Amino acid sequence: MTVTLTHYLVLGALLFVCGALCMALKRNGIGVLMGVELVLNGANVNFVALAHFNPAFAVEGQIFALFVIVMAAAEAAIALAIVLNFYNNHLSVDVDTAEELKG
Amino acid sequence: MSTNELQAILFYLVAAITALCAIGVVVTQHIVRAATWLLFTLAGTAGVFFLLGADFVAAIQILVYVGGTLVLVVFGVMLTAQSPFISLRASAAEWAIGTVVGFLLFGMLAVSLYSANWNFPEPGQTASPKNSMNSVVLGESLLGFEEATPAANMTGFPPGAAPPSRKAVAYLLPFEIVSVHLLVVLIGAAYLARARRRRQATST
Amino acid sequence: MQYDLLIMSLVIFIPALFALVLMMPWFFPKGWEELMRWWALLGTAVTMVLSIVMFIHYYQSVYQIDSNPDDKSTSLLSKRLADVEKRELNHEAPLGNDWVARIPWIERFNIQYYVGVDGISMPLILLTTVISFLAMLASWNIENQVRGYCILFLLLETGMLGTFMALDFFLFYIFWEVMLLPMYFLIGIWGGPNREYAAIKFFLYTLLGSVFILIAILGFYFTDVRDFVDQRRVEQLVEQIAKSKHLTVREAEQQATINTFDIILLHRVGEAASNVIKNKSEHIDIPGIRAAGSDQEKLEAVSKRLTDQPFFQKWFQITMFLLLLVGFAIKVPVFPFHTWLPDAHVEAPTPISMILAGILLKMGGYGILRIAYPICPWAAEYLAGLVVALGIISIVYGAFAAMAQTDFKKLVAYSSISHMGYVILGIGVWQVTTGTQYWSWGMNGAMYQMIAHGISSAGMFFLVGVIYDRAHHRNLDNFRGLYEPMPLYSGMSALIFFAALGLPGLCGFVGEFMVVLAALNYSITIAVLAALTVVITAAYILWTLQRVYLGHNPAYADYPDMNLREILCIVPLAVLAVVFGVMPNLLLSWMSPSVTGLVETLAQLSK
Amino acid sequence: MSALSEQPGLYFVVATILPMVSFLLLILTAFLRHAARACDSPLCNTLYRVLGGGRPGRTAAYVATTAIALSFVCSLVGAIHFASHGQDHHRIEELKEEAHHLESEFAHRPVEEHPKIEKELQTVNAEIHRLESKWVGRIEWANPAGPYGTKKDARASILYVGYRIDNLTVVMFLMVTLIATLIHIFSIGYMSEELAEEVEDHQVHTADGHLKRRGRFGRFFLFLSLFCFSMLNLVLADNLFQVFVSWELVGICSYLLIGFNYERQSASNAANKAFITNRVGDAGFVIGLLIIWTYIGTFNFEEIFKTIRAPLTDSHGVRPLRTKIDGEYVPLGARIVRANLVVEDGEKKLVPSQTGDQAVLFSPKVHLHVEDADPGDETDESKWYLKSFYPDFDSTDSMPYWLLVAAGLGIFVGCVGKSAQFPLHVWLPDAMEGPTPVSALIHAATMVAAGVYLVARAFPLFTAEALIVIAYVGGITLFVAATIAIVQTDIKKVLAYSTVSQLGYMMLALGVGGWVAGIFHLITHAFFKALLFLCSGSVIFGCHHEQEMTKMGGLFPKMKITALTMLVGVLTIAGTPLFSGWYSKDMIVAQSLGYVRLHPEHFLLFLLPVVTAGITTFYMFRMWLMTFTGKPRDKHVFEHAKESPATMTIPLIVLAVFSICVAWGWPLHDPEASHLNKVIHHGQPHHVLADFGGLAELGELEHAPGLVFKHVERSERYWALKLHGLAELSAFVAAGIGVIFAFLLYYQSRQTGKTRLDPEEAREQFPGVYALFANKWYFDELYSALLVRPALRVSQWCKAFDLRGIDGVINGSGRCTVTLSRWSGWVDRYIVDGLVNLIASVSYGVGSWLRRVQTGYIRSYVLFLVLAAIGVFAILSYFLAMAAAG
Repeated sequence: MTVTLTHYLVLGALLFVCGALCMALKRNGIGVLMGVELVLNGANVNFVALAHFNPAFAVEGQIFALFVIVMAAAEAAIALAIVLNFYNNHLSVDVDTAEELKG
Repeated sequence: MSTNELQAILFYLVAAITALCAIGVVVTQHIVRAATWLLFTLAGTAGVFFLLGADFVAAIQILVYVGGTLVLVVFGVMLTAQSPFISLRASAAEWAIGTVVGFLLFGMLAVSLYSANWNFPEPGQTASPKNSMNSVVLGESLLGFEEATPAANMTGFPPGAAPPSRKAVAYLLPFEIVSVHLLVVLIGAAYLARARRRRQATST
Repeated sequence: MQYDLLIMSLVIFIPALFALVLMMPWFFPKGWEELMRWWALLGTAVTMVLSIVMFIHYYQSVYQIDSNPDDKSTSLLSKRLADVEKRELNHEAPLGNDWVARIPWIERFNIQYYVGVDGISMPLILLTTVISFLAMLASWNIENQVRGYCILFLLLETGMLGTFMALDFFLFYIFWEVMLLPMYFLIGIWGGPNREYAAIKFFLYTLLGSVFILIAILGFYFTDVRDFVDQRRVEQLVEQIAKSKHLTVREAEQQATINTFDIILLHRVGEAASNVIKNKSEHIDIPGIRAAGSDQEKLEAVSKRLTDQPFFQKWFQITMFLLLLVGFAIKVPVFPFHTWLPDAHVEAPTPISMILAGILLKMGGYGILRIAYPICPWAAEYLAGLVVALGIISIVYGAFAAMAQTDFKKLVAYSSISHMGYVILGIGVWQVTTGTQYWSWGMNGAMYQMIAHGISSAGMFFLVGVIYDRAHHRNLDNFRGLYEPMPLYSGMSALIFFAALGLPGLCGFVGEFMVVLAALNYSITIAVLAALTVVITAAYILWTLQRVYLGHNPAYADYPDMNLREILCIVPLAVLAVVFGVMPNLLLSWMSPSVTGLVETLAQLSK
Repeated sequence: MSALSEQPGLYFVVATILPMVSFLLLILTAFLRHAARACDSPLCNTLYRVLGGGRPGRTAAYVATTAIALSFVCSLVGAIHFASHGQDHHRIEELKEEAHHLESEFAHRPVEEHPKIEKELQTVNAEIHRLESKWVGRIEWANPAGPYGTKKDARASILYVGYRIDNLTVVMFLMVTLIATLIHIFSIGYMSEELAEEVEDHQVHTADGHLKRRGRFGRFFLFLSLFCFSMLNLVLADNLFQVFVSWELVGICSYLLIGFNYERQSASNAANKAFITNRVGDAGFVIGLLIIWTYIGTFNFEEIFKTIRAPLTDSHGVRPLRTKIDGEYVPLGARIVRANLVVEDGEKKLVPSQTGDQAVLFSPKVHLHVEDADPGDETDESKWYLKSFYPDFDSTDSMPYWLLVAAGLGIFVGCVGKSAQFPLHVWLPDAMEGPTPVSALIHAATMVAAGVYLVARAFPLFTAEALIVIAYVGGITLFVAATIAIVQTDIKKVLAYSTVSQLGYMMLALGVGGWVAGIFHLITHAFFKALLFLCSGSVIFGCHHEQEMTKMGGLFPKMKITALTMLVGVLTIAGTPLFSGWYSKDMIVAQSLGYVRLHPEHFLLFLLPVVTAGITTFYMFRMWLMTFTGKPRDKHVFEHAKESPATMTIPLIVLAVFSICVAWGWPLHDPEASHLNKVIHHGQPHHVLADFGGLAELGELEHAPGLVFKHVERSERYWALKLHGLAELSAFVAAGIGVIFAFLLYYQSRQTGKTRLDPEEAREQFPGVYALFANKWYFDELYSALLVRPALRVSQWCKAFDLRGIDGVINGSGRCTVTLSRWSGWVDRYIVDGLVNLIASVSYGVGSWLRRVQTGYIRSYVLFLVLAAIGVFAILSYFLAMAAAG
């Protein structure tokens, strides 16, 4: 029972789905942020798994994962700043109160 | 117990923990708990990286994500953690839709994963310290050393066409740019998130 | 730089340049209306002087017939143009004194900036510049929007001069339209109470005419004229095609077509068309056939081109001729296309009436002479009866309609229709079985009548304007007795009106008499009708004089006579009326060689 | 000066130009004066004052009178030259014969001598040209042929102006300039009222009394000068075109002078009537001109005559042509030849015939070969005649005969208009609105005579048919006008109708072949009619512009000179023996009698002039008696009447003298001996003899060499004298009856104021006839109903047609377009726009329904995103599967 690439990819997909659902179901802004982190992690799992199983991608896979991690950190910082600003403006972190874009 | 088996067991274990924790993040209603579940998910992911022989990435994952990002998230939670917002509940209908959609998406991804034909030049190898991509190799790769570059052709070319053999590429400069970018973003985030005393005064 | 090109272009564009300067507000700030008028007057004066200079040079350099009696062709545009073409092909510098000049403009469509003068256009150009100058002098009492008025006036002059000089259909059409728009605004903005109706009527009528002309122009353009140009040009073209499309010479030859807007070239084609239709191949002397020599295949190709193209068919010639005729007849105007004229005249301000009657109407006659007849000679001969009928109906109808008018300006307008009918009649009397001299009298008479009518009608409209300024009405029944308070004005009016009446010794007589002299050779009935109309003409003109000037009316007893500006305006016209009436040879001596040359060329075709 | 002695014809040209110079001078001054008056500046004011200012001066009169007097002097000098150059004709004949001789030498002499002969021939030809050009000359006026004309002398290619002096010209010049000079002098007196700064016109009434206007002394002489120029130019002309030009110019002068008092409605109406009526005549003139131009190709009189008339002599201008008719030799040349145009074997041929439909045209240079023909052999004499001098006859040119008749009639219509002949006579009596000197000069002596002059000048152009028309028109005119004159009470109108009547005499004379008689009467009439008019002017002037004879009477003691000179005029017109009118009038009557003797069916042509001679005497004496004798009818007029000043009476006396003796010769009683008659006779064209060879008096034939034969002449002379006596007698009797009736009806004894017979009674006896005469035979009413009103109605139709017909169509199509565009607007709004709006509203509905999807909740967006991804995947995979399945 070897662990094949597909296993890892399924894990990544699961994380991705969890992240997406997290974004869709959490009313708390920070929860949404967490969902984003989960999605990114799912992607990272895929990167690294592919880097492992595809020698032509060995270096790039990992490096892209690194990039994603860094970008996620940056994104988290920014998103948190936005959430804090949002909180300052609306006195709430409930994203449902931000409905100015309603058609 | 062969290396493969051990690896499989470890994989299933880590993967199960990660998946469950991720589901926990989704399911839990309390934001602080969700942060805790997330912590374990991220850590699990780092474990998966270890299993895949990507030591350096795993380390960075723990350092940056678990150590940095998550702390940041927790700070955010704490800063906004007033009682009404700790547990904002979604409606049951939302939950129902979310579950269905989640399953659909997962099903779709799963189907596509299984139906895909991963036509790699070499079959996957098991991870071993020998051929793990440790930080030294990765560092050399980043600098673009020829020797560090795996001797394999590039993938993804249409059948019949001869794939060009790959050359070493140095990723150091982008990496540096990304690092500086991170720095800038962090400073920017700090600026954005600073407290404003008089909202009215600025808005008018 | 070619001297003739320079001076001709200057004459055309100087008014436009003056208009351009006038457009710039920093040269002529608001409120400086007087200066604007002077500037516009200067523009017309400069143009007039230049046109006279042009005339003198033209006269000296081209009209050398007296010194060389055997060479009859120097006065003919087509001959001079052939020389120009030859020089172009030999890469020689163009002559500066042949009064034909062309430079390529839009080469893709073979459109050229192509101007020239001869005895037909020269008198009309002089008339244009002189009348424009006098009309500008008469514009001093235009009070509102002087800047716009002057600009449009000058643009109008450019349009008119361009029309008379252009030898390229495209250029001609552009100038034709350039002339139309300012006129529309000049009537529509500065006109009388009913000006919108008149302006739109004028515009639509003339636009309809120009649409007809445009259709004809396009019809001509799609004719392949490769057999009528110098064959070296065709060879060059064939080479080009062969090179660019990788074809053999023989294939390229089949693809080579030359389309043209060149009016004079189309004259040649028209001649050939007439001969083709009449099946007189022995008369067809065209470069294409000459170049083909005895090459049977080439000859067949040429004859195929000459017989298959619509241009060489009867129906096409007739259609095109009718299009052109109607287009130009509207401008003349000829019954039944004339009703825009009275309205336009009544509503237009005085100087614009002068221009309208003095020059614009001549475009129609000029167009028929220069374009319709030479390009469609077969149809012109075939439909000569129609042209003559239009002419005589205009003469009689215009005279009768004039008699019934009570508006002074309308009366003059209808008299214009009657007098311009003589132009059409003179052009139309194509009957050369007994020799060309009678038709030549008619054609020359038509030209002379155009000039004479330009002088007399401009004068008449000016005189009506003078009295309108004082009395503020034009109702003939309400005048009477202007002779006593305004003797100078009345004397001048009598002179100009007698000129219009065709009194010997004044310009109107010469043209009319020449035309009538030609008429009997065409048809006795027509001649008798034309002769009898002099009675009607005398009746309405004398009746008008009686109603306006004779008698006694205390209401007008303290009217001032003409002021200095008005005197300056009318005296040149009066002097011209007398001079051209007493010495017709003054004009005929350099005008008739071109006109008679045209007659001879066309007459060749009906033999 | 040397040019004048080389070409004495130029004297007449100078005489013509002098009045023009005067005209130009006067008009320039007038223009400058008015221009200076119009603009207000010190310089202009000074100029205005220098040029005469507001008050008219006499200068204009002096300038004009000097000019016309100089013209008279020039004409006189020219006439003396002309008289002394009579031998030129002989010399030319000699030279021509010499030239012919030289030409024949070429054949006989050897070739080397040819240059010498040629040189001689050139000298002879140059001499001929010099002699011929003494009295002729021309310049190009309009030449449209330019260098393209095949030949300079090709027909109908150039219009010339020129002059040609012959006897007729000279006589006319002398007459016109002399009378014009006298009338100018008379006018200085007559028009002196116009010298005032303000003139009162009694005939125009305004709100505040009579009209007051500026004096117009200068303007009168301005117009007179222009008139003199035009009239002299008319006489001078050597071609019809120039005649036509002058014709119109005299017409316009007449118009301007009739309308001199243009404030009067009657004056301006009369001016218009005169010009328009003349224009009717001119239209006919133009038609005649056109026919001549088109078929003959020249306007020159000589060339026209040479073309339409068979040559008089052979190619060398020497040998006369003749043939035998009724056993007698008569001249054959100079006749109009008729023929039929026959096509034989595709070739056109002319076959001579007395009734042919073609008139044969001869080129000016005809080669005659009389020798080839034998007069005796040919039965068809006219054919022989043609063949005799023109072997190429078959190929010669021709024109339709009826067009030749029409051309002559066209020209004659012009003359009818100008000479106020029936039916265009209506304008002349109205023209009396002009000042009396104008009536004398233009409407009696000169301009109206121009019609007669032209008929005489263009005589060879008239065919027999045209001539009979001319004769009848003259006959009708003279009778009709005389009958109207009987009942006129305006002194000038009597004279006007008398003028019309006398002009009718002249026309009649010309029509029956009395060329000499017509011109003779033209000259004498000019003098006595000018005299009569000036006398009436003197009377009118003396009576303060009273023209009604019913207010005059008994003026003899007050104005003796006027009365006596007028009596001279009356006696002259009445045909008193030894007065000039007697010679000319009797000659006309004799001429018509001669004609009637040959053509009895035209007896009216004799009857009318004889009867009218009586009527003429009657109304002339009536006029004189009513004016000068009896009791004054109007005290007011009588008291103010006075004799006119010397400037007016002197011309009267001079004219009276001329009226009596202008026709005298020696012996006095013989009209043939009259010097004037002889001079006119010299000028008679040969064609008159050719046409009326059996009638004309062939007196002075030695000046027309080789023309006619003595025995013909003798017989004619015999007949003429015999008839003359008869005619004289009948005319004398008629005149006598007229005089008796006039005295019976109008001589009032000074004491009782009663006449022997009461004119009122006579009037009541014939009411219908009186009404007819008094209403001028209803001509004005007839024309108004037949011509004027229909013309106005047609013009109204034209106007209405323009407004309703053409503009109706235009505006109607405009309205149609507007309606159409309304429809299309409706279609646009409700169908096209409706469709568009429907689509828009549907999409709006869909959108507003869909906008609910845009919840604004980030979370739902994520869900949608995911769903969309799934959907896209599903679709893609479906299609990929399809593709894979093929």
